[in-house]
Amino acid sequence: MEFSSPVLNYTLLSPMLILLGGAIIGVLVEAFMSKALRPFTQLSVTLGSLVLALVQVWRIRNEQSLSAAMGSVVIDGPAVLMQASILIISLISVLLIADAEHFTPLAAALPGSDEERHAMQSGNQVTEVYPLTLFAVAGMMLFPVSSDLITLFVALEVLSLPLYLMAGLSRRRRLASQEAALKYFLLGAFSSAFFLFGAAFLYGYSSSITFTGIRNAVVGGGGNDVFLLIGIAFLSVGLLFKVGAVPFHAWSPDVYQGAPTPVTAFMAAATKVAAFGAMLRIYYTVFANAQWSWSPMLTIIAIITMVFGSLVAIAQRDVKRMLAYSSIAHAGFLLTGVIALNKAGLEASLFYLFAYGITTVGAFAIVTLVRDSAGEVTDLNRWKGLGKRSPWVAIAFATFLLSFAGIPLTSGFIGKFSIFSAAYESGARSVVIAGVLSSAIAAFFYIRVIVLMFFTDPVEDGTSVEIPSSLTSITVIFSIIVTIALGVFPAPVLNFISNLATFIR
Amino acid sequence: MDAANYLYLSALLFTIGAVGVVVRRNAIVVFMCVELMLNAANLAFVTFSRINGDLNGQVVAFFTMVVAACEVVVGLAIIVTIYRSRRSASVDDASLLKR
Amino acid sequence: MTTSNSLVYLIALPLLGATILLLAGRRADKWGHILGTLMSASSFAVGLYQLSLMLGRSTEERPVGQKLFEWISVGSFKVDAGLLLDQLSICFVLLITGVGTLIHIYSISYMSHDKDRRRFFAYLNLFIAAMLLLVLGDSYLNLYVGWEGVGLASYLLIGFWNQKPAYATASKKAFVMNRVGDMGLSFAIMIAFATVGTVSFAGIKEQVDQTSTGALTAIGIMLLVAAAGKSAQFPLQAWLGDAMAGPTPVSALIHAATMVTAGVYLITRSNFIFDAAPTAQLLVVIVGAITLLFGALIGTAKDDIKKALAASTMSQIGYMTLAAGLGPVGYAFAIMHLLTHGFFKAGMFLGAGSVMHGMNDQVNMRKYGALRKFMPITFVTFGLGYLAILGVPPFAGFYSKDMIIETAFNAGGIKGILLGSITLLGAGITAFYMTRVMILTFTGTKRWDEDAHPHESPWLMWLPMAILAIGSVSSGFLLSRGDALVNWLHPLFDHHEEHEHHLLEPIVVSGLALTMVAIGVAIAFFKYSRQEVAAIAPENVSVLTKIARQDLMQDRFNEAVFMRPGQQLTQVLVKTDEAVIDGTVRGVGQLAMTSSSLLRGVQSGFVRSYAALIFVGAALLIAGIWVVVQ
Amino acid sequence: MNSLVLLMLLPIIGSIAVAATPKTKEVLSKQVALATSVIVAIATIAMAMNFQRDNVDLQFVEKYSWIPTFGINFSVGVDGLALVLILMSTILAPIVVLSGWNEAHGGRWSVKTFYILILVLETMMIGVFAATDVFLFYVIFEAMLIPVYFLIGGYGTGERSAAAVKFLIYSLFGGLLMLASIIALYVMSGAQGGHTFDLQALSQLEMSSTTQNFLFLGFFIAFAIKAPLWPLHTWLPDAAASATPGTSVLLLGVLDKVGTFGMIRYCLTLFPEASKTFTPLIMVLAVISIVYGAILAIGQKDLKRLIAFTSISHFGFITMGIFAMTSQGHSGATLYMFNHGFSTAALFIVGGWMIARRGSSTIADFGGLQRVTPVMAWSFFLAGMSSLALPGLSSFVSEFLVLVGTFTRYPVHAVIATFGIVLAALYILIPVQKALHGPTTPSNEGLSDLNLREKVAIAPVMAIIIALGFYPSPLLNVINPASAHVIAQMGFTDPAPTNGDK
Amino acid sequence: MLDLAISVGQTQTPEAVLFWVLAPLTVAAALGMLLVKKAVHSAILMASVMVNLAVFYIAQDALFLGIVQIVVYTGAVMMLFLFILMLVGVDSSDSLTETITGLRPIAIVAAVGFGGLMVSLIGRATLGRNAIGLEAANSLGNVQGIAQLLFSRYVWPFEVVSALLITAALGAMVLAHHQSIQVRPTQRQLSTQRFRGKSLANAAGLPAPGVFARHNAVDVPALLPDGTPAANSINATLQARGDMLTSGTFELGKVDTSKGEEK
Repeated sequence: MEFSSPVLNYTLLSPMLILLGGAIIGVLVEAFMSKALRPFTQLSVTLGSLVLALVQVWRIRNEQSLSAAMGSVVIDGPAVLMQASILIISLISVLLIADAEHFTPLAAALPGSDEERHAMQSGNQVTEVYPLTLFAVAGMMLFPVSSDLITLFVALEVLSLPLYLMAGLSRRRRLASQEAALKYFLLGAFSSAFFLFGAAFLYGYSSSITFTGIRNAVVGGGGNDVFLLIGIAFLSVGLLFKVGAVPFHAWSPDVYQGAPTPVTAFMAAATKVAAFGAMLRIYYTVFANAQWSWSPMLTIIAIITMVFGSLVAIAQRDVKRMLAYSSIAHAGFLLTGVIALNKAGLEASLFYLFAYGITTVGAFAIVTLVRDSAGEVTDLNRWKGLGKRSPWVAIAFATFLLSFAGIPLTSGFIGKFSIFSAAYESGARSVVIAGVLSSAIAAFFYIRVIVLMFFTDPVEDGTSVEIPSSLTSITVIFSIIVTIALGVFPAPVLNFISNLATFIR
Repeated sequence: MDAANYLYLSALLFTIGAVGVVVRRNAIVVFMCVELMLNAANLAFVTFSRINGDLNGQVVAFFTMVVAACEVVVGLAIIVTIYRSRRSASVDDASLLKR
Repeated sequence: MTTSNSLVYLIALPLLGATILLLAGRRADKWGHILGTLMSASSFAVGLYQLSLMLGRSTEERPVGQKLFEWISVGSFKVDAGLLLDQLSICFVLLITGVGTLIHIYSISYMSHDKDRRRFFAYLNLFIAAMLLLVLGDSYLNLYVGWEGVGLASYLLIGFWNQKPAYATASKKAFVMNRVGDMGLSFAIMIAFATVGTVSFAGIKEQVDQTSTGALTAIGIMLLVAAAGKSAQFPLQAWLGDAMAGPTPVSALIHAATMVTAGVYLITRSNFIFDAAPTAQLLVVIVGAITLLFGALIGTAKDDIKKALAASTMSQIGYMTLAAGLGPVGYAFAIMHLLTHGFFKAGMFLGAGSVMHGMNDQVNMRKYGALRKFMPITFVTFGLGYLAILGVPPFAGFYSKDMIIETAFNAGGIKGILLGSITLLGAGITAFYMTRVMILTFTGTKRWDEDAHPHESPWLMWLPMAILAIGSVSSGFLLSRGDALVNWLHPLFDHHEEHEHHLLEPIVVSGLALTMVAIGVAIAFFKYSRQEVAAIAPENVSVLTKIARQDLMQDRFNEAVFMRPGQQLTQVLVKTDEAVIDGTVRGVGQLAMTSSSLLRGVQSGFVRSYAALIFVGAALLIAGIWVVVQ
Repeated sequence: MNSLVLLMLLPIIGSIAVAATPKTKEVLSKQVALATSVIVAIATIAMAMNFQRDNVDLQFVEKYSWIPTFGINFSVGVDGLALVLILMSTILAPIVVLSGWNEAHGGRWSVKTFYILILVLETMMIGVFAATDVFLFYVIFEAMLIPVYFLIGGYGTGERSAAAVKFLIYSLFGGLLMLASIIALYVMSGAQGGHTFDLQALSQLEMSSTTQNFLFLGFFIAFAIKAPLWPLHTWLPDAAASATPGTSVLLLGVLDKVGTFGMIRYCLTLFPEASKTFTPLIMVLAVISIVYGAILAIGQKDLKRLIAFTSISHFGFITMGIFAMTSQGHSGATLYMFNHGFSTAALFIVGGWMIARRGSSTIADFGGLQRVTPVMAWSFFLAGMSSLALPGLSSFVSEFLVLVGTFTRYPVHAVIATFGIVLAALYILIPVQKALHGPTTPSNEGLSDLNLREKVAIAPVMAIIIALGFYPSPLLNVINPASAHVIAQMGFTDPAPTNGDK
Repeated sequence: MLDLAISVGQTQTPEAVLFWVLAPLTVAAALGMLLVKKAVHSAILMASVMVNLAVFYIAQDALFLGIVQIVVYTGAVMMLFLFILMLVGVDSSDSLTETITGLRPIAIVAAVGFGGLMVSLIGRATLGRNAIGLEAANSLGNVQGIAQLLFSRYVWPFEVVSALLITAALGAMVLAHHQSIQVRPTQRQLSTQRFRGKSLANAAGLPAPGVFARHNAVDVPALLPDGTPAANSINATLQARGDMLTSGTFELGKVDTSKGEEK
């Protein structure tokens, strides 16, 4: 057997390569640069890589290739859209991460120890988050464009491992943060075991680990489908875990709450895009012909997820937890896009993911602003009267909440509308009805927060709103603009998506 | 010898691993059980590789081992950190975040 | 039909007066009463002018109409704001504006101490306008506007002194009970439109022949309900007694002479319907008969002079209704009695007002006595009215009431005898209670309160009384001379069944009636003139008297049957709305909250239970597959 | 200027101008807001003059592509029905601004914000009636909730935030059901010749009767919540009791009309068959609303709640008129919408002044106002008379048309509904007696009568109430063709006179 | 039943023997992991499972994986586990009683259901093709075959895995590396500091906890000669945590015997 040297299409892979390269530069910076220079350098490197990658994604927007990396990566319209979404979301998330206030100066120090106190006083920063972020982004970029099970699995881990770590780096409430990391890690590993087991059965079923091979096996039939079904089920467990669908959601409230808020923002928004991106690709291309087998499963899960997320969010007393449950509910809504299994569904999902991601980052950006002397204040009771104290921040947060609730003239509405209509078009009426009803439930708690902010008198307890740093302001303002613009004039974005949203197989 | 027997074994090991994650309290043991599940998956891959007559399955298993190794590093680092803060490796003690 | 452009002024003038007086506010306090009176008088003048024009035309051309503008036009429902002045309406126009003007004049003096006199005149003008619209409207819907308009004016005037809660309540009661009647009118209009397709008098009249008796009966009954409400006929009579809360001129104008007779106008106006709907007509008669006695009986027990007169009004309108229910033969007599009654009852009310004026607004007749000497003019004018209502020849009532009694007897058969007897009996009772009023008020001993200084009223007050007294004396004769009114109205009514068979000769009837009157007077005389009258109403009286004093339990009945259950229903519904309907809504919210709290428990904080959740989820998926594969 | 879009832009421009005024100069903000709303009102009237009355087609049509991907257009246009309602909205707006000159002062936020919200709401009010694209309608329908929500919650009294939330949740729930129906329509349109939201095109869709029934319900429930129809009414009393009078006027006068407007424009047009199927049920609900609302109004102790319940009764009449499917009922219902706007406005505005002066909205706290504040008392009385549909005032014409129109097809319903007019007398006269009549209690002794501004504000309302009572033709002439068109499209003709089947 | 018997001759019977001997052992070891109290025992059992699996790999013509499994997985990864176990405390043992209500029954039901159903499903599976065996694929040698795939077809994931490795290293550094933020004083400096201080009271060292007190636990302060407690005899951390007892109860002659050992 002759060894044929591999051919990689570096142009198409360049966005990911840029990120990985940036990450490695970051690691080197960590190793060799003086502490004082690191924060700025790291930020520049990170932003630079992200922007460069984005430019690169833009340049390859019309490319289509199944063999970008020997068949491991597929680049097509949806891939470009997902990668672009991830990059944009990451960019504005990184602006939040740049605020040193959120991260422990020294992760190795015992919480409450002298060492930690000294580290804080010394103005130390864990600048390692930047390369970690870049690694995660690279993983997320790869996840939805993978076209074989190995790459998919590796990408899953590349995006997960940095997140596990980053979840544990919170400056305040260290114990909770470490706990979040532990939970995220253990459950993540647990679910990836399921994922892998499922992959094994798919391999057994199709005798191939490439998507094309599996798809051909699904189309071609032969034998019975037991292995296929097991494979789909377990692979789905892994994917559904990442998107936070019930009953695989349990990690998300705890992790969202415990992790540093910028990390929460990043993972809530970007991970969702990546995971749903991969799901869309897999279900739309690989399993499309086995729709009969997974559609009922996903339907039930989607319904449970929306209802559960919306319902439980009502009783939450912590902003971040509430947003976590809201994100669970949104995972349910997004699943309807997967169930739809038509072009409209794909377009709608892509739009929804982007819009939701931006809004989510914006919402968490606001959370980072509300603080007292001991750091962020996430107890909703202490958000009372925020509208009085700092109306603009409250208005911004209210806008994000209204978008989550799907009120017209916000991006959330267009997203919801398009995704539900796509699902309806495919005949999945039960999901649409459940979606509509749980939207009503969901509206309840979004409105409750608005009431809290605007219609309740402030309590004087030292809660104050930080004047946002210029970076955070950029994030918030950008998110607001996108949220409103996509609600009022979504046509250009929709058109753009519509032109690109076709999977190649 | 029926190759399916390996699959049965794999399924059993996977199940045992999953149960271990649920019932054991020591974080390290829990994590070991996850490793057991990964191993079970690997066994399935190897078995299917043999059934299918191609080596891709073995390559996956190989990747799994690498990935698992990385996971172990990160995981154990996290566990140690927690242990240092709490002087306890029990996952039940880490339950600040709830409801 | 002849058209005229000036009909609208009849209404517009008083309406203008009302508007000016209301909008001008206190600025108009000085001249408001004069303006009001002038407006009413000029309307009267226009009425007279119209009468002269009408007299100058041939019988067929006498009715004149005026279309003001298209009011409502939707699909086939077309109603113009149109006026119609015919032989019937002109009677009313003159009565309303004439008596109205007199009462305006009277009120200038009567209300001179009231700082809200201007407002009073505004209301009076408003009433005149509305009442004129009522009688001039050329369709039921136009009539309806006037109908409710007079209700509003009545409400405002009854409650003129609404700072007294009782008065305010009385006005509200009047309005609500009137609304019950109005509802009847609404029904009538709706049925008319649904069956006939039009709501104008002329339009319906044209199509009566093509319309089923059932429909006409329904319309007729509903019109009767309306009439009962407005004219205080059984069973909607209860408001009239309380309506005496208003200033006395109001009682004279609205609750004696004009508005309360609107029901009779309505029935007469709708003659073409009732003639074609015998059942409805019979009901009219029955209602009239019952009310006639009902009012009379109440009148015997009342010590409040105005309430006694009000009861009498009710009873007299009962006569009119009864007459109107007798069909073509009775309409004219109903109208005649209406006109004569307008004079004498208005006169008597004004007299009562004059008495009250002199007695510090005391209304209890038991506190009067021997006022003859102190108020001679009042005594005379009141006395003339008294004689008129008794039906003593040749006073007005003799002509009108006897005709009704006669016609009642002529209704034929048992019905005739029954009705005749009732009317006769009514005449007797009327004589009794009116005599009682006379005796208690003007003769006997002084039973005054200590601070009472009775005196004759100023000329502005007695002049109208005098004029009305002249009417009480002469109107009957004038109207019946040569069957003037009957002939005047004749073209309006359908006379296809003119087979008069006299059960009793007219002279016999008159004799009987006078006998009954004499008996009534005698009883009253013996009871009140020969014995000392207690200044405080005795308590040890017969059950009947007690019942009569309480208006024959009418309020008790309404209270027990409508008010109490209504209030309870309201309370229950308010609570139900709160507890059940809103409760359900809140319950749903609560359910969401509760289930939310429960489901939160899933998030126990233990990573192992989260893993268990995932594991169970995966197991369920496998179970699902297993089921599928089976 | 015959552009609806420009008309919609005007208030927005005004709101920007208000936003530009300095926070300290509250009066300036008010003046700008007032000027804007007056200009809008005048512009609307001018437009109405150019409306071709006998043309049943949509007029002043404008259409701009909005979201072509979904076939969504920003398309507006009016028929008689919409024109009348827009007219009502824009006339009410300056009145609300003027009458509520000081009502923003008790609010959570600045006076400026209040007027910005009002003006933004005005744009949406015009838009919601003018929209001819279902999606556009829905967007505005939902978006309107937000300013109202803040108006109630931010400037109201009492349990204002709870009431605002209740209002919002109720409305959102209904709106979401409608959204489901809209999605279904959209999908069906895609299957039958291209995605569109054009009302005209959607009304041509073919669908099974089951589908039609479900979709109808989606729309209808949303509208029934909005135009509170029993038993979906419980948000209204709370909202009205908590909102400022001005807000209540816009809420009950305009926003709730969107419900009844929607029934005609969307339920009947899009789902004629389903409308027929559900008519019996809806008629019963309407009758219940009439009687129930009236009885509950009688039982209320709070003035604002009372007015709210009277409105529930009135909305029952409107709904009944719509579904009676006769030209009288339909025109009457439309006219009723207009008239109710003004009579309720009068009640709320004057009631609001009374409450503001007395510092209490409990009816029993008033008494003898007629003596102390005659002009205010008279205004309230007249408003009350309008509410009980006294002939000669505008509501009478509409109420009677509804009753007559209903009677020809549904005599029993009409008869029961007519009992409402007796109840109406009670629910108006009881507060009139308690508040205006009777002895003046010491605490009411010092109340001041209406000032010039207030007189100027209420005068046009009263003028409209009286003028339209006697001369409704200008409006009816505009309404009739539109109503007749709808009735004809539904395949109904007015029942001919039966002559009692002789 | 899955018909996957590999009909490639000789290895068949020996493989079956091997399987039926080792498989029960493997399952037993795996079950043992769940049942033993001490974490370190679990680790040993885990290692044995891994070794058994390596044998199975080799038996299934996956020679390379078998070796890697032993060398890398068992040899390195498991050692890492053990290493950490030592760090955390080799004696640490779990109580096996379940503290979370209802979890155990759920776990058992789920496990039985999951396992049972899986076995049942695998039993039902058919592939519709024959098992092939790896003779052909391994014809150039197992390692060569894998290398071929790894370095051509799967070069991209192979490269990406490096990112994973860097991440792992970086992560471990972040969580474990103590940067020296302040210079620790040397013994000499400390000593000098003691004698140059304001007082020489502590020059000879601090009293140990419990000295002169009736109790010598670490949280009981020593008593000074005058009977007052010496706060500086207690570890600062304990003080900070508020775990220091008031020594009053343990002063000489003042022992409250009724309280006994209670803290």
